[in-house]
Amino acid sequence: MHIVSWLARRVGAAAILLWLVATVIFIAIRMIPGDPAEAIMGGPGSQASAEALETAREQYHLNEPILVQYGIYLGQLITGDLGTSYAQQRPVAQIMAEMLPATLQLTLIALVLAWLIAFVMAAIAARSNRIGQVMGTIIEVIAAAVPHFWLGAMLIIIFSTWLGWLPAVDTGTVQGIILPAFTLAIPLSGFLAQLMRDSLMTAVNSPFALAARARGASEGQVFFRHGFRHAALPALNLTGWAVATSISGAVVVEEVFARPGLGRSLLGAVLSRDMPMVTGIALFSALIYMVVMLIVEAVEAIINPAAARGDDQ
Amino acid sequence: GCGNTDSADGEPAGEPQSGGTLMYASGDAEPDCLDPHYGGNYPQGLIATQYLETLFTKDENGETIPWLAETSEVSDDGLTHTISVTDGITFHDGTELTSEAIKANIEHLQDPETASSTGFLAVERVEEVEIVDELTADLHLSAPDNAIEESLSMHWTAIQSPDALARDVQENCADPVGTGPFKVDSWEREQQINLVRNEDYVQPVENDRAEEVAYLDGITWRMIPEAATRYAALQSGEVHVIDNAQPDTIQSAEDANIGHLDAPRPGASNRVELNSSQAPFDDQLVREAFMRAVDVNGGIEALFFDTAPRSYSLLSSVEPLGYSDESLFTQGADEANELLDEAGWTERDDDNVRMKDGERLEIVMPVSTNQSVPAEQSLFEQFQAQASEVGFDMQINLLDLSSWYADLAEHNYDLVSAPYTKVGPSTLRTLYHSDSIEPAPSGYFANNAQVDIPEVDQMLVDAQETTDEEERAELYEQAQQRILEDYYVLPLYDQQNHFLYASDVQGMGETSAIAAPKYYNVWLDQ
Amino acid sequence: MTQPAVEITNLSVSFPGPKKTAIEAVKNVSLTLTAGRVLGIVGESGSGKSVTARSLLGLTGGRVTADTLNILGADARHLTDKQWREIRGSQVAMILQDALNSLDPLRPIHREIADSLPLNKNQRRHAAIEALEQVDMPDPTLRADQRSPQLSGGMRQRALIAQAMISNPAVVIADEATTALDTRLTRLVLDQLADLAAQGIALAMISHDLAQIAQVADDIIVMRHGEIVESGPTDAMLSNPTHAYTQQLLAAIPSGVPRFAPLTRSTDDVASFHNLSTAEDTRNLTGELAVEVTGLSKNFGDHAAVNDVSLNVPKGTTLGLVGESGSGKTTTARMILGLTPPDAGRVSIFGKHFAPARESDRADLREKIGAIYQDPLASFDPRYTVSQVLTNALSRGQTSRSRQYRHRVTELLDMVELDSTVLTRHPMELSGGQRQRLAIARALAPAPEVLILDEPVSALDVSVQATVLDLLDRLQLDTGTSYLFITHDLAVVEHMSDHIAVMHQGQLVETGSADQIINRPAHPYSQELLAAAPDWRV
Amino acid sequence: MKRTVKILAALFIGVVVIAGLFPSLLAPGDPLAVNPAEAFQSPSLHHPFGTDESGRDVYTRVIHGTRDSLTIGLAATALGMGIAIVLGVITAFAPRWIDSVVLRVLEVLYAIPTLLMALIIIAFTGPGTMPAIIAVGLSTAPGYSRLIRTHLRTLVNSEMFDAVTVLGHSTWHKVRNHLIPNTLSTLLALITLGIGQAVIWASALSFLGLGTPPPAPEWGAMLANGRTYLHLAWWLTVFPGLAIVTIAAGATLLGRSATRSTS
Ligand SMILES: Nc1ncnc2c1ncn2[C@@H]1O[C@H](COP(=O)(O)OP(=O)(O)OP(=O)(O)O)[C@@H](O)[C@H]1O
Ligand SMILES: Nc1ncnc2c1ncn2[C@@H]1O[C@H](COP(=O)(O)OP(=O)(O)OP(=O)(O)O)[C@@H](O)[C@H]1O
Ligand SMILES: [Mg+2]
Ligand SMILES: [Mg+2]
Repeated sequence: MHIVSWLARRVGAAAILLWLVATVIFIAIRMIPGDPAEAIMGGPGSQASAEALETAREQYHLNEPILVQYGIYLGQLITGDLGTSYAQQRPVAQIMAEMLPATLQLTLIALVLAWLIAFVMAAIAARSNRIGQVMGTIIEVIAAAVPHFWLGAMLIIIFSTWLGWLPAVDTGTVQGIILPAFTLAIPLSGFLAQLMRDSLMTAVNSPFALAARARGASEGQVFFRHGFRHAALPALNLTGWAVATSISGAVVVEEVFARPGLGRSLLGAVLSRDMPMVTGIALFSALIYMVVMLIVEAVEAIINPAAARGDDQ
Repeated sequence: GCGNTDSADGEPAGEPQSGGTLMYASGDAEPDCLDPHYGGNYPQGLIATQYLETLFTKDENGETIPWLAETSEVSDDGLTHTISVTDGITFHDGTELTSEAIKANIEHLQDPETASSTGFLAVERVEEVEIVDELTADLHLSAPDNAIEESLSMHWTAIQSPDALARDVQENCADPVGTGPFKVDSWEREQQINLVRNEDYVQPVENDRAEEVAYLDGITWRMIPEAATRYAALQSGEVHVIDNAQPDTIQSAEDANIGHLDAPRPGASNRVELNSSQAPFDDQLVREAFMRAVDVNGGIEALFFDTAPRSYSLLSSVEPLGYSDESLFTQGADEANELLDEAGWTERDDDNVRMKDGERLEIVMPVSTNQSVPAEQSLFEQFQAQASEVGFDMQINLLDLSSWYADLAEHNYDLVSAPYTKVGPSTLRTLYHSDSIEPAPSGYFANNAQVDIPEVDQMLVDAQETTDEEERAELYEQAQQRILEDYYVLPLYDQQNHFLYASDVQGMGETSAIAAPKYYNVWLDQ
Repeated sequence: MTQPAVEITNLSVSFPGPKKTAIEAVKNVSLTLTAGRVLGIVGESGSGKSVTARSLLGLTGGRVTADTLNILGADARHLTDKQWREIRGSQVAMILQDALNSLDPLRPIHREIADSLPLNKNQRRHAAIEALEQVDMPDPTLRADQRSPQLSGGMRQRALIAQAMISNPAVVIADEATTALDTRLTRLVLDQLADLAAQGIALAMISHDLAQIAQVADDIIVMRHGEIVESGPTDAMLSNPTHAYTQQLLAAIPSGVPRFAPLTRSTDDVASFHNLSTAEDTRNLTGELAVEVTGLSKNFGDHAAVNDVSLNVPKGTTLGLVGESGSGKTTTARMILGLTPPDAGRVSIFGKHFAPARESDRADLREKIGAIYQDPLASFDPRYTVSQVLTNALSRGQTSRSRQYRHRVTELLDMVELDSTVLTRHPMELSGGQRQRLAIARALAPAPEVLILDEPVSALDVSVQATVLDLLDRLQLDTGTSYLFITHDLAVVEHMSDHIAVMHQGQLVETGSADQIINRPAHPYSQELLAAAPDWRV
Repeated sequence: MKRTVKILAALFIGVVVIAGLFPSLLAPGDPLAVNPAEAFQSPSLHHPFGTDESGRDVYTRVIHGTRDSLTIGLAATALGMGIAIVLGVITAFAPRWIDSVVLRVLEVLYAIPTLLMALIIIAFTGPGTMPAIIAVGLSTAPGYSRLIRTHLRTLVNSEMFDAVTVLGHSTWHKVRNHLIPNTLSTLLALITLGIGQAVIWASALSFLGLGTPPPAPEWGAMLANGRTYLHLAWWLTVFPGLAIVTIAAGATLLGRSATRSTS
């Protein structure tokens, strides 16, 4: 099996998945009781005028038979047309293109941070005694149990209000992203560390680690040559999930730290029932998830080619 | 106009310096459109004050004075208003300000395409604008309107370049073109709006400024909805000015060497209106009972930290014609109980809620989370708890703006707090004339208390049409007195408009007619 | 002779046990390793072989005491960690017990082999490839860049030998270097180890298989419970073992032992079978076919795992099925048991059609056929105790607690010689031999007439294996059960089978009587297989 | 060590259960009673967690909030698990094509992050307690069904199952004796782990103003309320947050030890 056919198969599967997501959303919108045009315009509260509703009907081809609507909808999706946000009166795709970099920057930095924190936590816990291990578990679990919105508030109080070290909002500078990134990273790192520590422990106590010691390797070498890879693998496996969680978290973190981004746009869209925007973001996050999964699989294949070939389920 | 400022450090400001960009953090939702003609809400007015100017404005004493207008005359029958604009003013796009602009702007407001609401109502009585000469235009009215200058002092009717108005609505939204000391440079949606200094600015009225242009290089206008975050940003020096300041932070600002500008909005006071069109508040006794049951003063004291003096008036404290009567609103649970007994709500159910003819004493209050700040929501929660003690079952529905409008439109409310900002006492006609029960095409109606008293209607119309100042004041007072005494409205406090600013911001204090701070004279002490 | 490379006297190693006790894993062990000679260390599982070996590298993790611990002239009792690291790999190399897991599955082989060499990256890779060439690794350049999961067991074992050799150590310790391998590969590896000794390296070889050790070792020490019970030159030890335990070990080797002759001798620890004192075949065979398999085939994807296999098991007899790893033995067994639907072919039990069929159609035939697997633990519900496992089996799943079956449960335990104290324990808490007995007891619950045994003793020690094999023999004599006995161990299959079938790449290459296949194999593959088998008696 | 852990776990469950069922035993006051004169009192003996902006006792509210928060967490988990069990069983046992269809759909749902999905659902239903339960329940279901499916598949394909098949046990007996009991313990652990997360998600919704509305003492709603006064009254933010962390971490630790003891 070759890279090309592998890629083709995966991309194909992802496309099917996206098509399904789009279909589910299409059906869902039409299942809302009442006038779909009104739903698109923000629900009964929006006080949309008769003309506005008619425009919406035109724009979304609601006067056509349902299958024709579906066809048009899919056609637009393929060309990247996600509709127009009624609240902002701009193409959804354009809004998302503007919001994406900020969210991506935040989630990526948070992801890297989470990995680092998790690895350090796991490494310290793995090398300490029983009490240290128990403490490690408790810290990990607590980290994983902290809600973003609370953590964000606490960090603002401590580092911004009390100590005055870091800005409470994103100022476009490096300092500005520190608190949001940590807020997003810490709970995630709790999850990752739990996983990493388990595999790290298994790795440094495994026969191949003993073999390395028997070859004269020092503890440090055992740790970095063997432990790290094995700890990384399950964590990597979770990256798809982690990215998804980070996007969830970004909704809250962007709100607390007043950062622009997809999450905040979504929240605004939900509050104003801006359906085109909501569905656009839903589709988009599914796309991101699938792209991330593709990348993860590729990276996994590099770290562990055998598993990648064998595991097809 | 001018608000009350407590200067940041109390020291006299030094020599003004030019330069620097002011970072502004707003707690309002980001405007959909930077042209305040479109829709017309307060946040739009707040920012438009920086780049648009109005024909009239208010001075420190609350008197209406010309601004872009040079002169203004009313015909004897009150049906023609002649306005001439100041010569030598140019728009940001380089075009000259002429009488053509008056015509273009009023027509723009009246054009359904513009989807104007506030501005539309303000110029409702203008039937036609006739160009007299290059600088002069006649406004022909359908009925006399002594509020027209006040209406034209609001930024929702601000004057924009006719060329710019000719563009597509969305285009104008993103880049409105006015004559103000700043202009819109760029709008990074959901991030910030960048304003830069208008280097060709000429102030239309006499002034003692050495240089005509603003001191600031520009203003960066950001949206930080989280109140705590906004304050933290101010504290840490990332922003210079914040609006919608929380009462508790206003109070602690003094210790933190932070300046405070209190600029109560004109028009209506912040009040709770009781829906008199349906049970149980169709009964004046019940309305009074509710008002006596709740502890407004205690709540305001705890929640607003002395930043919001209690109001006993329908109008803002900045309105000279406001009438207030403290004696009507004393609190007392016993009186409330007596009133309810008298009104026939004598039975009680298992939850201790009063009943009458098998009906429970239920009242519903939809609260808009976009319009009621947290402290206000807490105040209503307190009302809820206090009203329950005398036997009301009060339900609070926290809603987004559109659902809130929907509930009002469907008369699905017994109490509501709806802000209304307008310059001048004619606000009263908008709010309490029975015509305002009739919904506008948009579905919104302003008379939420559903006051329907023919005498009051007459007083309000007469008051707006008379040319006699004294008669006007007299009529407005009578109308207000009647509405208050019949317990349609529970006044709370002025519409809050608090700004906090860092100690390096100098010259804060001037505001426009709608109480929006102006930054023309503001400079940064760098 | 030169001075010994390693000299140890009175070595003891202890580990901290539960409740502040110490576990004495090794007690007063003395041994010497000499250049060019091979020392074999034999003993059952847990006897302390590996710990002894690891103490030569300072890697026991326990408390080590010794009167002498001389490694290449250095007194190793007081070495620092750094000094130890200088010895490890470069002077004393070790091939660890668990070959399949001793290479990091995530790193290329060449790195695992050569990462301790003081060379640059490229040179290290070349050195690794060279070392792989020396151990006859096929296609060393390709293999060097692969990771261990892509290598077969034999390749991994060779990679480990290469790894041990790469720094030209003076001492090599090979711990169970052949456990995971089939006969042919075992032979290959043993030959390579013997080569090392010929090159002048001092070699210690550890195994639980006395037959293998006997092939290469010059001297042997026998360990039990952490102590040396007997030591001496190989020939003397084999021909004239003095200690009862050594005798027992020798007796437990099944190869060449006639059918039904007991492999266990009476000692204090091992259960005795008085009724088995004779090696007499008391069966009366009718020739009726218990299992009849015709033309079974199974493909996984485009890989033919089993291809047109036909075989018969006459009632009361044992058919041994041998073949190297991956030859399709398990797949065949699963098809016979009706667990995997065959692509083609059919299975009959006592003349009645059994597979392929719907489960409900063969429900009554189910009680005639039972099975026992290599890993009994995985086949028990982890929530059940021994008593529940058996009750559940006896009641055909109706209950797992009823007292009604108590009597039968005790009978089954007796039959497999398990003490009734295990009744309340979970399978997890049993020893390997006990687990396998429990598996047998469970399989016997419905009184089956056919047992399919898939590698039932591969995971067991020789002596434990001997008891299980004896048990199976006795059952066959007592109950006339027919066995399909799958194994890769020729000695076991020779001892247990009436007939033997040889499988190779999914096909049955040869079937015949045990005697014929062992002594006169006809098919070249069978010949190759047998030639590789170790036989210490020659 | 093990004993202390068990005692701590029992204590934790005990306090949570009492707080959830009989909050008045721990906090006799009325969580809704306002008293503007006592607003913003910092923690003291009289008000161990201080008072909020309406003079309500935060300790009383946190204790009484256990029921609201936990009920939402439990209900959401129950909903999610219910759906997940049905889907998991379908995918594990139904014919291949049904399995693959359901699996695809699950993958679709799984592809949308939890909170995002909850928000999307709320965009359809509007905010409130019930919508929050539905949103959190629905959005956690895909993850659970995958786990359940894998678990069932592993069980069905295990040697243990083969062994009882060979012994001739009927399908019903296999399901009753082995499948259900072995799945239950896994489910229990999953549910325990899930409740903690569900409480977090639900409180996140309340925090965003989309879940339980005030003045109910739901923790997320209390936090949303308290963050306004972050600079003035830290206790309004700290204590409800600690309650969430305690429940979530406690549930996780319990769930983990449950997983350990079953494997
Ligand atoms: N790190 C350790 N901690 C505690 N006990 C240990 C440790 N390593 C070994 N032991 C114990 O020491 C004893 C001897 O173990 P060892 O590995 O040397 O046995 P072995 O003879 O190699 O057995 P096998 O044939 O199974 O490999 C066993 O009882 C084992 O449980
Ligand atoms: N479920 C399966 N899916 C795909 N391939 C399989 C499956 N089961 C077995 N195989 C393949 O079929 C071939 C025969 O496997 P089988 O397990 O029968 O061999 P075996 O002779 O029992 O080997 P061993 O001695 O290692 O147990 C192997 O190549 C194996 O990889
Ligand atoms: Mg060993
Ligand atoms: Mg097999």
